Amino acid sequence: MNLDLILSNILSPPILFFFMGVFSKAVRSDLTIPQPIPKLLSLYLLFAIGFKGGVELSHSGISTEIFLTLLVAVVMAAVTPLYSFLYLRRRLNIYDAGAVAATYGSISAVTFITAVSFLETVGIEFGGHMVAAMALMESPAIIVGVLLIRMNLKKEDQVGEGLGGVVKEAMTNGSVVMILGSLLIGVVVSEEHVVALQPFTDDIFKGVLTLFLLDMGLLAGKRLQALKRAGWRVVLFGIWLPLLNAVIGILIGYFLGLPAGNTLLLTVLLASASYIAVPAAIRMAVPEANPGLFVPMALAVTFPFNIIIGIPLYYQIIELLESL
Amino acid sequence: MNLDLILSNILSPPILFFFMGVFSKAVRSDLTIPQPIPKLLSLYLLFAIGFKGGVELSHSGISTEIFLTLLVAVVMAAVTPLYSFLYLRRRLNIYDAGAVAATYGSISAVTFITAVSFLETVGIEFGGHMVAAMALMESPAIIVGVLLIRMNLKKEDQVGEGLGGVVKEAMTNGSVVMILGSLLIGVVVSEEHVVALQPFTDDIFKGVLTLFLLDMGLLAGKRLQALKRAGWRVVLFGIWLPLLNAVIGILIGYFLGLPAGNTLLLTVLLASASYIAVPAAIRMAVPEANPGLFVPMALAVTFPFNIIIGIPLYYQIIELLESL
Amino acid sequence: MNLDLILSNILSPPILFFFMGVFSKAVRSDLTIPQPIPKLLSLYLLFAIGFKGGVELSHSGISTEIFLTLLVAVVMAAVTPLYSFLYLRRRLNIYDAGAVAATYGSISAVTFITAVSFLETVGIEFGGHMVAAMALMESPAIIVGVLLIRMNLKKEDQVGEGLGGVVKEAMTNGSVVMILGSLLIGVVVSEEHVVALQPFTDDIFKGVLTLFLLDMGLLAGKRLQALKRAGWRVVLFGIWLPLLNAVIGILIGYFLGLPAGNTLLLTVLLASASYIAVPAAIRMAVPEANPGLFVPMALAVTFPFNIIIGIPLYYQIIELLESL
Amino acid sequence: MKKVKRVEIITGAPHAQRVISLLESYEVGGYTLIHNVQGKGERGMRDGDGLSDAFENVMILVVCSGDKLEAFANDVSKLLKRFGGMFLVSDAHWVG
Amino acid sequence: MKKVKRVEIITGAPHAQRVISLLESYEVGGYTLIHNVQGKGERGMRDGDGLSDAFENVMILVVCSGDKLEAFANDVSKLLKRFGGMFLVSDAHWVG
Amino acid sequence: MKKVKRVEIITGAPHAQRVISLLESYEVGGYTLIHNVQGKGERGMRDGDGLSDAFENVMILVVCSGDKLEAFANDVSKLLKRFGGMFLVSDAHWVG
Ligand SMILES: Nc1ncnc2c1ncn2[C@@H]1O[C@H](COP(=O)(O)O)[C@@H](O)[C@H]1O
Ligand SMILES: Nc1ncnc2c1ncn2[C@@H]1O[C@H](COP(=O)(O)O)[C@@H](O)[C@H]1O
Ligand SMILES: Nc1ncnc2c1ncn2[C@@H]1O[C@H](COP(=O)(O)O)[C@@H](O)[C@H]1O
Ligand code: NA
Ligand code: NA
Ligand code: NA
Repeated sequence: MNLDLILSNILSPPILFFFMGVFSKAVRSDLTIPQPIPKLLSLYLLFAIGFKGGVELSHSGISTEIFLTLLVAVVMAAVTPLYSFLYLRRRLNIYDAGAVAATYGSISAVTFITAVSFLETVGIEFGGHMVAAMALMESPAIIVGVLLIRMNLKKEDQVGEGLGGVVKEAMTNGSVVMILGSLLIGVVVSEEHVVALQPFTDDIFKGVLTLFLLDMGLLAGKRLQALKRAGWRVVLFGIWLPLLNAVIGILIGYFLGLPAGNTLLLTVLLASASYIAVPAAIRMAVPEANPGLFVPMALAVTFPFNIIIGIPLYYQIIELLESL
Repeated sequence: MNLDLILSNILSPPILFFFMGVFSKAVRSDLTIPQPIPKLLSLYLLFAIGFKGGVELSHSGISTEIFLTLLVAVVMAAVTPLYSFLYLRRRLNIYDAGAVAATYGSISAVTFITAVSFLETVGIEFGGHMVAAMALMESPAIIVGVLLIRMNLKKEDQVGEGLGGVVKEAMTNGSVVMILGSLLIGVVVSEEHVVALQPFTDDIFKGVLTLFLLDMGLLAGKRLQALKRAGWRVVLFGIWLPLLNAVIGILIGYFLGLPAGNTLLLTVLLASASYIAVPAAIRMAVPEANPGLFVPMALAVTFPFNIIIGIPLYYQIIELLESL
Repeated sequence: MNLDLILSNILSPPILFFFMGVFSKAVRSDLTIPQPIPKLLSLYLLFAIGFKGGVELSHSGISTEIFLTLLVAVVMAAVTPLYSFLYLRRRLNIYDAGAVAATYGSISAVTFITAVSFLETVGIEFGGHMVAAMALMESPAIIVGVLLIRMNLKKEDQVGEGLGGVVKEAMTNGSVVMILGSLLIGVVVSEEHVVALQPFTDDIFKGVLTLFLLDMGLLAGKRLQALKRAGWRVVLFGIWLPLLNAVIGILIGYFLGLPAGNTLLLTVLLASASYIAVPAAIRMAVPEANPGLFVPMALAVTFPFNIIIGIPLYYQIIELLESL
Repeated sequence: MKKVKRVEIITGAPHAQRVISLLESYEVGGYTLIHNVQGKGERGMRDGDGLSDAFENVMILVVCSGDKLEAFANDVSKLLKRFGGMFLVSDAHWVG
Repeated sequence: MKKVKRVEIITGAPHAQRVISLLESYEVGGYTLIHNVQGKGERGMRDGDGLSDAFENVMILVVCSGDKLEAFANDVSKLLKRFGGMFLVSDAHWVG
Repeated sequence: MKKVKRVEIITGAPHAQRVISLLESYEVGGYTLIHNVQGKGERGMRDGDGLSDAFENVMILVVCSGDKLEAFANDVSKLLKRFGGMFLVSDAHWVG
């Protein structure tokens, strides 16, 4: 395996600005990107990626392959928390185990977008339905995670809030609505409108992603400290679970005969962990869970691992398998 | 009359994202675009539309036709509140009647901008002075509305604040200054500067408008509920007054022999209602008026009506008349 | 000397929008650009200018000329506060004299960026290392200014905070990190990434600068009033010190044989005064200094003077000297 | 001038709506919200960072009579015990 | 430690400047402003939405002597009656 | 319900961290921060404008026992005398 791809990935502006953010926090610079700027950048990214995915989807149409991919994606989002919980249950309390499990079942849109940007750089195509897969994978893990916690609690510890509320919350999550909405709109609009939006949705996309990753670096740098208290076993989970899930993703792609671009994106979805939707939902549904644990794991361990090493590594394995 | 144009308008990204915003609120999604992001988007739109208008104006120069159009625009902005008030006076209290009257005399910049974007899609030109017309129409209605309220109040209910303050406020309103300032600057700068700004003022314009209409949809969706309390008569006023004013606008354009693009924009200005400048000014000058009435009417009835059905409808009538 | 260049500079959109901002405050319009929008615009500008500087630098490589220029820049940033303090010491208290001295030793990134934009308009090249010079000049003056204050205070007035803290603060300042980080990244990334970022870093650059200068105009307009209390001597200092430093910069450029573009940028750096980094640092280190003095001088006197008259004037002198 | 209770509640932003709904069910006369509030308490730092509002607090100010306070105090207290937060009461005068 | 009055005024953002001007005409020693405050009162919800600041509140905190308070209380009260808002006074100690 | 002191400190944003560090060195049980606070005092207007946070205030709310207050009052007071700011104490009840 050659390291060229990993190195060239590290030397791309988004990744370098991520490092710059981490470095800024390390030297205790006062560089910050105050709210709601990160919110604007992430709304833009969801809008652009959703819209472009929709346009692609309208070109490709819906095939059995697409349907299978979506199905597999959703199933994996629901199953990942199960085996994660089995492992974590012995090391953490029920609340934290459920929260971390949900975190890893769900996905990270920015990791996905970084992978898309990687594919564009290496010139590999991908299907617009992968954006739909991403959107569909955000919520199931939250529901499964909360269910796991409830089932494992003693009767007398059961509290508040019906499960219906949690499900509703998870499904109408802002980022889910933003991606699916933009996707649907991308499907229905005519080519001339797509072209008119291109300078906004395509041309400045990489620049916005770069600025956003600077903010992610600042956040990750800040969260790194919280990790020291979590213990190395938990930190390691943030590496090996993504690797395990990546292997599963790659194998699924291989046996379904998916094109390399789609396999990579599916792999990245399985391997990534949520630090936006899940924390928000879990704090609502399970306030007992310690956010000082599941957020830093997703943000300061798994996210950097995936965007720096994971994406090019997964891609090389996929290519290797394809060339067999 | 064919429905094609209306349908193709509905299927444009800005309108679709408006619907998406309304829908998000309907399903109680937590999707929000927090301040000051909408403020940034609207500053950008005013800047771009003002600047482009100025550039157009510097090409066309000032003719009698332009002068007449501006005059008509201002007069209509001052007259619309008069007949609106006459009708509303019997259904609402004086404060609310005056506030709604001012709302409909003034204009909605986003409706105007959506119409410009519509014209660009169908490939019809328009004069830069229409932007000036828009800017000039923002304030007069506010002053007339406040005057109407004062004249209809009994002596002993008269309160506070000289009319001078109201006038000053209305004239130095931030959005008026932004449009007129950008227009003037667009008039004086040389072609090479115009070209240098084009990627910012032109290329990404439609994308920003699309994102902004998503926010408008979220706002409209939220305000829809407030309307239930207002009663159907008032809601209907938010449809038929724009239609009446549209007819007036179309006839004026016809008799002045204005080109189709300019007639459409004039029509849209007459038919649109303010939900930014007027609420701010009225809350200052007439705090007794109920903002739960005049804002939802403009935002959740008239605005969607105009951008979804109005614009293509008015345009078809204008074309029909022209072809006679 | 002809006035054409000054006039054409005044008629460029960024300068005109600056005037518009000042004018808005003069007529007491409520036009505002609320935080963190200005923060976003300035982050963008630092990112873009840093990145582009880095790309240029990677093309040119590091020569003796570049090294000399950086050295001269840093030395001047440290020396300017010395002679400024000598003059100001007789007119202001020690705290204020030190604060103003630091203000004028440090630099204004927006003045620099406006000069870059000016060079692009007149079609003159400049070296990427000038961006590095800018970044290196931000901090030294702060340290020298604080040192001057401490050395001139009587023992018993000495207070708090070790100098180490001040130095650390000055070096890890957010804008310094942003410029230097972006510059370094610009140096290492490959051409294909540079091209992919161009729509973001280059195409919309002038538009963002224009919007940002509107905000600067609003701020300057607001600060103008504070100046009345400061007295004309101090106001004049805000003109003649930049002129003096400009002469020094032009002569340095002449004797080092620097190309016109680089000489202009060096000159502008010497002549400009800080209103972001220095106020923040001085408020931390020397809260006794009156921010109603040093901020308005930099923002409402020196900044407008430089961008309106200074830049084209300095440029003409540089050209004159070159043609000798 | 009327004697009133000045009730200050600080809780995580995701829970604000729950507290408000509870207060409204007791028909309080009004309330005031300050968003983007940060802080530190038993449940650690809430520094406002992050891409959702999960790590932000909200301050809720309710001015009401002592009777009203007694009515809702218990329920609010229970809610905050689970979701975290601070519940402070002081005396004030309503000028009106 | 000096006994002072802690005056809290909440009113719509468009009216804040009026209240402040009034307070300044009474030469209060200082004040503090918190913007983007939301709330509900007699005049319905002010949820901060919208594209102007028309539907937002501002909180104004003035710390002053009882005498000063008595001086401006009446005028501020009148203003708030027309424009809406809350006017709350409590006792505090100024440490300085 | 426990009797507590409600301590409100308003100071310039650049100095907030210093005050907080000081408070933490006294092991206060918690604190709340409100950013982007504007105001006017002895040191003139802080209108929040500008491109750094140099002209903005921060409000720090600390709820603690009277003993704890006495412990840190002197140090905080000294800090604020140099850096500017307001230091206000009132009585309240902690419901919990
Ligand atoms: N002693 C305190 N003084 C001021 N604010 C507090 C205090 N304790 C808690 N808070 C606020 O209440 C929030 C939630 O507290 P907790 O649930 O104890 O973590 C904290 O983030 C603080 O903003
Ligand atoms: N009882 C209350 N408790 C707390 N805040 C209140 C109360 N009543 C009114 N307010 C605040 O004052 C604002 C204006 O009140 P009003 O004029 O009564 O609508 C409201 O939007 C709230 O922010
Ligand atoms: N009398 C007062 N009432 C309310 N806030 C005050 C008062 N005095 C000072 N402040 C606040 O404390 C900050 C710093 O005060 P100073 O150091 O006196 O300028 C001001 O900007 C205000 O926000
Ligand atoms: Na996953
Ligand atoms: Na109208
Ligand atoms: Na300088």
